Amino acid sequence: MTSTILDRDTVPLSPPSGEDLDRLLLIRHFELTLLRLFGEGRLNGTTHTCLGQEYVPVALRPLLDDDDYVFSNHRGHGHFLARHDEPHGLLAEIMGREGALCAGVGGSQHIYHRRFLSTGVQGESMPVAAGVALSLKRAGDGGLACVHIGDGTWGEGAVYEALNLAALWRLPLLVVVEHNGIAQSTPTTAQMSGTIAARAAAFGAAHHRTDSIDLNLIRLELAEPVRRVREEGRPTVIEFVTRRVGPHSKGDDTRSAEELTRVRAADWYVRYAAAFPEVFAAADEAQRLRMARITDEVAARPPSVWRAAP
Amino acid sequence: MTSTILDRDTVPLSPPSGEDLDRLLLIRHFELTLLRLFGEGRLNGTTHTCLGQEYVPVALRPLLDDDDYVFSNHRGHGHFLARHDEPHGLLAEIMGREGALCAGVGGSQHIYHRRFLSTGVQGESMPVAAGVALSLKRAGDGGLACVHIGDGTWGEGAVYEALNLAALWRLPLLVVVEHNGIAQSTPTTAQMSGTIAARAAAFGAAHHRTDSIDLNLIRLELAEPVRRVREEGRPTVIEFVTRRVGPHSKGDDTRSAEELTRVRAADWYVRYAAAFPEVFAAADEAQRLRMARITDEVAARPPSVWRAAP
Amino acid sequence: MSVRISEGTPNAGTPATGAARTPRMADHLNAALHTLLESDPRVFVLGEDIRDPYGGAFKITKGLSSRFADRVLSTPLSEGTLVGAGAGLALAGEKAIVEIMFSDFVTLAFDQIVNFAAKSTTMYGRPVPVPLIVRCPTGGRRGYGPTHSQSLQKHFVGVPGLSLHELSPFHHAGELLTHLLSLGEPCVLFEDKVLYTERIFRDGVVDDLFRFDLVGGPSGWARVGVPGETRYDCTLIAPGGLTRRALAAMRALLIEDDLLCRLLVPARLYPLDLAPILGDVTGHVCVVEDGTAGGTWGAEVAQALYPRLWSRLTRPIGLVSAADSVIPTAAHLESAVLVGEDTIRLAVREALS
Amino acid sequence: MSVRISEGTPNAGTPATGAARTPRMADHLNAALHTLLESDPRVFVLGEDIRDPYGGAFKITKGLSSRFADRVLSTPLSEGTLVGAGAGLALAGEKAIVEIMFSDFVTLAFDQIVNFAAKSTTMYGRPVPVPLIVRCPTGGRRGYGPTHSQSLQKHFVGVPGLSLHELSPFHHAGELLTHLLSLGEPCVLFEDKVLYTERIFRDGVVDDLFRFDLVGGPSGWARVGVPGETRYDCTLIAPGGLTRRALAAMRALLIEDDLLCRLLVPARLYPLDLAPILGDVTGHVCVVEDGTAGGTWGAEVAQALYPRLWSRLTRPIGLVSAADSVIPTAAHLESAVLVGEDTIRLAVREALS
Ligand SMILES: Cc1ncc(C[n+]2csc(CCOP(=O)(O)OP(=O)(O)O)c2C)c(N)n1
Ligand SMILES: Cc1ncc(C[n+]2csc(CCOP(=O)(O)OP(=O)(O)O)c2C)c(N)n1
Ligand SMILES: [Mg+2]
Ligand SMILES: [Mg+2]
Repeated sequence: MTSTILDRDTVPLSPPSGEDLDRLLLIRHFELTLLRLFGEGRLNGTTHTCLGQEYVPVALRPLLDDDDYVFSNHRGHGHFLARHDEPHGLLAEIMGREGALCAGVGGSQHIYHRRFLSTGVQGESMPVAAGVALSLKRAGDGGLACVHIGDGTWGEGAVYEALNLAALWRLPLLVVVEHNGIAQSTPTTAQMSGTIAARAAAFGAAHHRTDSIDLNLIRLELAEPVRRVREEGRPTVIEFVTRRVGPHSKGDDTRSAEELTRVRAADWYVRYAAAFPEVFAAADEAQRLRMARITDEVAARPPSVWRAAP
Repeated sequence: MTSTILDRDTVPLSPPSGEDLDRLLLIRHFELTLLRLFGEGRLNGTTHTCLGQEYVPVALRPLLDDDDYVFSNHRGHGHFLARHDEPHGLLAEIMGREGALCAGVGGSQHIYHRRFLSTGVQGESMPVAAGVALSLKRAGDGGLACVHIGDGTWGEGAVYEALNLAALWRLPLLVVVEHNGIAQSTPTTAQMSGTIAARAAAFGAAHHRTDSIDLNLIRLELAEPVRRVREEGRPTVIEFVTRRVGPHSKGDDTRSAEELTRVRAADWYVRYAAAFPEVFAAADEAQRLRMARITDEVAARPPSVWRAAP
Repeated sequence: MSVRISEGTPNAGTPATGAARTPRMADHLNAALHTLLESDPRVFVLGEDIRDPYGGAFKITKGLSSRFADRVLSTPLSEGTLVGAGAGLALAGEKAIVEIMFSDFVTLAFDQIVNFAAKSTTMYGRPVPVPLIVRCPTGGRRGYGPTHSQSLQKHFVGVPGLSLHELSPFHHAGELLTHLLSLGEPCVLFEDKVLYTERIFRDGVVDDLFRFDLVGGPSGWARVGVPGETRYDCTLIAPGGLTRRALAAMRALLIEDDLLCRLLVPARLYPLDLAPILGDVTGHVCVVEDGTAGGTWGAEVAQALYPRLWSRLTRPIGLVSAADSVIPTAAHLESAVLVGEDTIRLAVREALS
Repeated sequence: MSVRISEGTPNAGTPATGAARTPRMADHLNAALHTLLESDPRVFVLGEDIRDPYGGAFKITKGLSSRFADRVLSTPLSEGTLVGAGAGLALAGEKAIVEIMFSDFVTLAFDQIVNFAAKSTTMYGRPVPVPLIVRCPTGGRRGYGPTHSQSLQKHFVGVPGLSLHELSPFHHAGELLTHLLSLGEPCVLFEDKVLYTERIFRDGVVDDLFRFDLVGGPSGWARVGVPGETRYDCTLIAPGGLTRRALAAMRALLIEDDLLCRLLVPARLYPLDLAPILGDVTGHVCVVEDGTAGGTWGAEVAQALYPRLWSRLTRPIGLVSAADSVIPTAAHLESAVLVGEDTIRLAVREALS
């Protein structure tokens, strides 16, 4: 099944729940905080923020169960925070402080917490998720394995090998593609021939494309495809047409000013703020403050201890 | 472009040229000889004969130029002999005798001779051929890189990575798929979801499918697609619906008796023999004798010497 | 398709007496897999062409899919993905054994093994169990040519979180597999293809000259020597695939050159556990392996032994490996490149002359 | 987008005088690539995000695509295929330099390198030229975490037909690249990511204490020592990425511990050519590297040195490497695992105490 929803940038947004708005804005302020901390020289290493894409995992939130596995990638803070309201643990992980999710060993890109797992090699999670999905299928409880990948990651052969396997074995694998039109610095047109829809179809996977940023609408659209993943073991690719509003990692955005203006105008943050100015402003301020408190608190902690060091 | 020709097993064959018939039968007898030599314990190692698929490279013969590169795989004797009338050199290679194409180092699966190159790791040639095609494109002489792969080899991610690259860069890459419905022991249905046509399309490659065994007809069908590979840098997948009449390597055929009967009835050898009994019988006998002479001659040679041994 | 298991019933765990004919390694390993799948419903086996009636390129998985249809799965030609899927199964609480048809193709799974399966055990700050065995039919001497004959052990030495093992005719395959799955970390298990066709040893008996015993547990060492002897002119250290060639060399060295050798065969190649055999290393030390020269497993053994044996060593540790060369197809060229019984004998004789 | 090359014009090959500020490695290497592409129309450069204005994750390819648009190509995320395509270019008569964005991902190209590019040079029975350089930005100390910080040199040691190299601040990058492309065999070139930010050395000058010279050609050895001294308490052997840490350790050892060290840095890590420096190895020998413990490059150096130095050695060769561990992200955890100047100093001091 392939369906395409036309561009909705101009369609009015439905009102988000307070919980949804909070989650969206928590992620936004989490990411902004990271960039600020880097700018101040208080973080080392690297990070990839999901600015502009926060709504993707938030939209998926109620569609996923606790027992589902979620595989995330380099741009995974939003994926994590949408699933687990543990910004302290995540920030501590990135800052290498006590209370870190993975003792500071994994850092931004390598998180394993309950059934959430991220890693930094693009495409590598797809075969792993297929294996997990095989186990879930055998358990027969309707669980699924959800993998987040970007458009650029469709360059990796592992994606196709895993899709093939999942379709052959009818595995409950949900591939969520955040198609933001760019991979690091390379536009999708320079790295992907054909379309994601056609690629899914070619491997016998269902495909659903949405360019909505409206959480409620997205959930309506996706409920049925996700149900079929669970109940029919039908591997499915969900393609979000989205935008990366920030740099790839830190300060490495080489897109033109026009391009950035275009991208920023479509930011969910701008559009929700315009559509629901009062509730938005209040929620925004609340999450900004929450994040500021979290940051102060975590920054004051001692360095993490790696108890399981080999 | 995707076009499908319906099954032609019942359509009368057009008369083959004497040269074509000789080449087909040379390959047939070459392969039969190998199986016989193995049976007699006169060959060691392994081999994969192309029994039933000989007509594929013979059909392609006039469509390829001397300056084109041909990448072959484990089942490559026919690919080689269709291009180079050097059965002595190939047999010597497989028997490890003087005059071997590659000093006996490569053996059945690893041949490099002029612009023909085979290797034994499935799918590995696809990226290499893309690189060669990039060089050919830059030279601008209309050369192409042709890669033979089997249906099973579409399990390897390298195939997709290379197709993607070739389509993006508009490389003169011709992928010839010998879809014989099986990979070693596993039927295509158990290892490929979706279709080859859809996979080609998904990567922006043209696709042409033929299930003819009629050399003249195949050439008519393929002339235009091959021209477009050269002139437009249009990566193209040509899918031959074909049949493996022999074992995967030696004596390891686990297909049912019915399946084998069906497959053998469609063998070009049987059908050409029935359609042109006299010329066929004469050519058959001639090539059988030629191959017997070659075998005696090569078998009498001393072991190969590897002058370039490291 | 009936199940053919040469060790009798799949449960047959009791070794035959020394005098009886022991099973061939292929059947022994096959029986071990039958037992494992039967006794542990969490064990999966994945690989190319492993299902019946084919039962795998080397028939090691024969009969398994007929008995355990939903846990023994033939995969497409996707080495990276079949290993990755094994790791996924392992993460999800199952235990996975995956077969790479020819170990040469494990190169296609290098990322999944090194960057995912091995790292996952520690990079999340706490121990994460990944019970996964990557089975790798290995080695030359069958004329399969450059891309189907390699011994790639050395490329996997020193990956944090990964251990390397090799089948030997001394170690019990079933105990080894069970042990590896209990480690909670991915293991690469090399299996010499020629060894498949050879009979295993039992009850401490090798032949008329040599006896063996086992120390250090299921992945420990087999110690082969002449009964009653404790001081040897030379100690050979070699993975299981070398056993027959080493034994033949030892016999010739003893009978024709009057040199007494002992052979030590670890099932676990890495990490090296030298403690159980350190006292058994006497005389000249020579590490023998099938991989090509350079960056060898033997170099790792040697660097671990030098400091420990420093005061005892009278000459440098010897390393015997295949030549620094691709492995040619033709038998006469192949044998010139690979380690044979003569290569070993010559190396020992030269060192001791 | 204007081309920024810090060595002045791309042609600037003449080294600055010792006193002048030398360029940083990133600019030096970038200039070398400019010169190479300009002087040889057969050279291609492929890699992820290497085109302008981005110019590569580490900016090493900056400006190249603006000048040589059809030979400097950004690829999709397909490490295996970009290396394979490089090998294809090389087979077809071109010369290819491919960049793996982080060397950690070279695992995805392991098959193309080991089973195709390297083997093709010999497995067809005659020498087949495959002029291909796989550039690998390598190493930790930048907080990139377990999958972006590794030093995987050891896994490529001992592949027939493959040579391994590493950038150093002593060797001229342009001469090295030209030399590697002339070998006709694939080369993996490791490039320490921190070294990119450091200045190269020229004219034999290291600092106030140390001087260097080069022996053995463009991929030979840099010999660093104190002018006038020929007998050293310790000889350190290390790849280029270790240079600064080794120098700092040597300074502290000299000034605070009164121990005189020399440093030998090969540009070619494998095959090892020890001949040019065998006479320079005095005192305790210690091999230092960034890879994790076990199966190290250092073990290979040691096994090559033991027989050659047997009569001179008074203690076992020392090996210093990172811990047997994934490389954690947090700075305080990372530095506990990696080799630092202190690790080297301590190792030398302990061996000599
Ligand atoms: C195998 C691999 N190759 C390259 C990289 C470096 N890298 C990290 S993110 C990225 C771009 C990914 O693009 P896309 O999949 O579109 O995700 P996005 O960054 O747009 O979210 C690259 C090249 C990597 N992490 N892994
Ligand atoms: C990477 C790799 N995996 C596995 C093999 C072993 N193998 C050789 S041929 C073959 C089946 C190939 O099937 P297909 O591509 O359909 O070609 P066919 O044999 O039918 O001509 C397999 C599994 C191999 N040579 N390379
Ligand atoms: Mg993207
Ligand atoms: Mg096939």
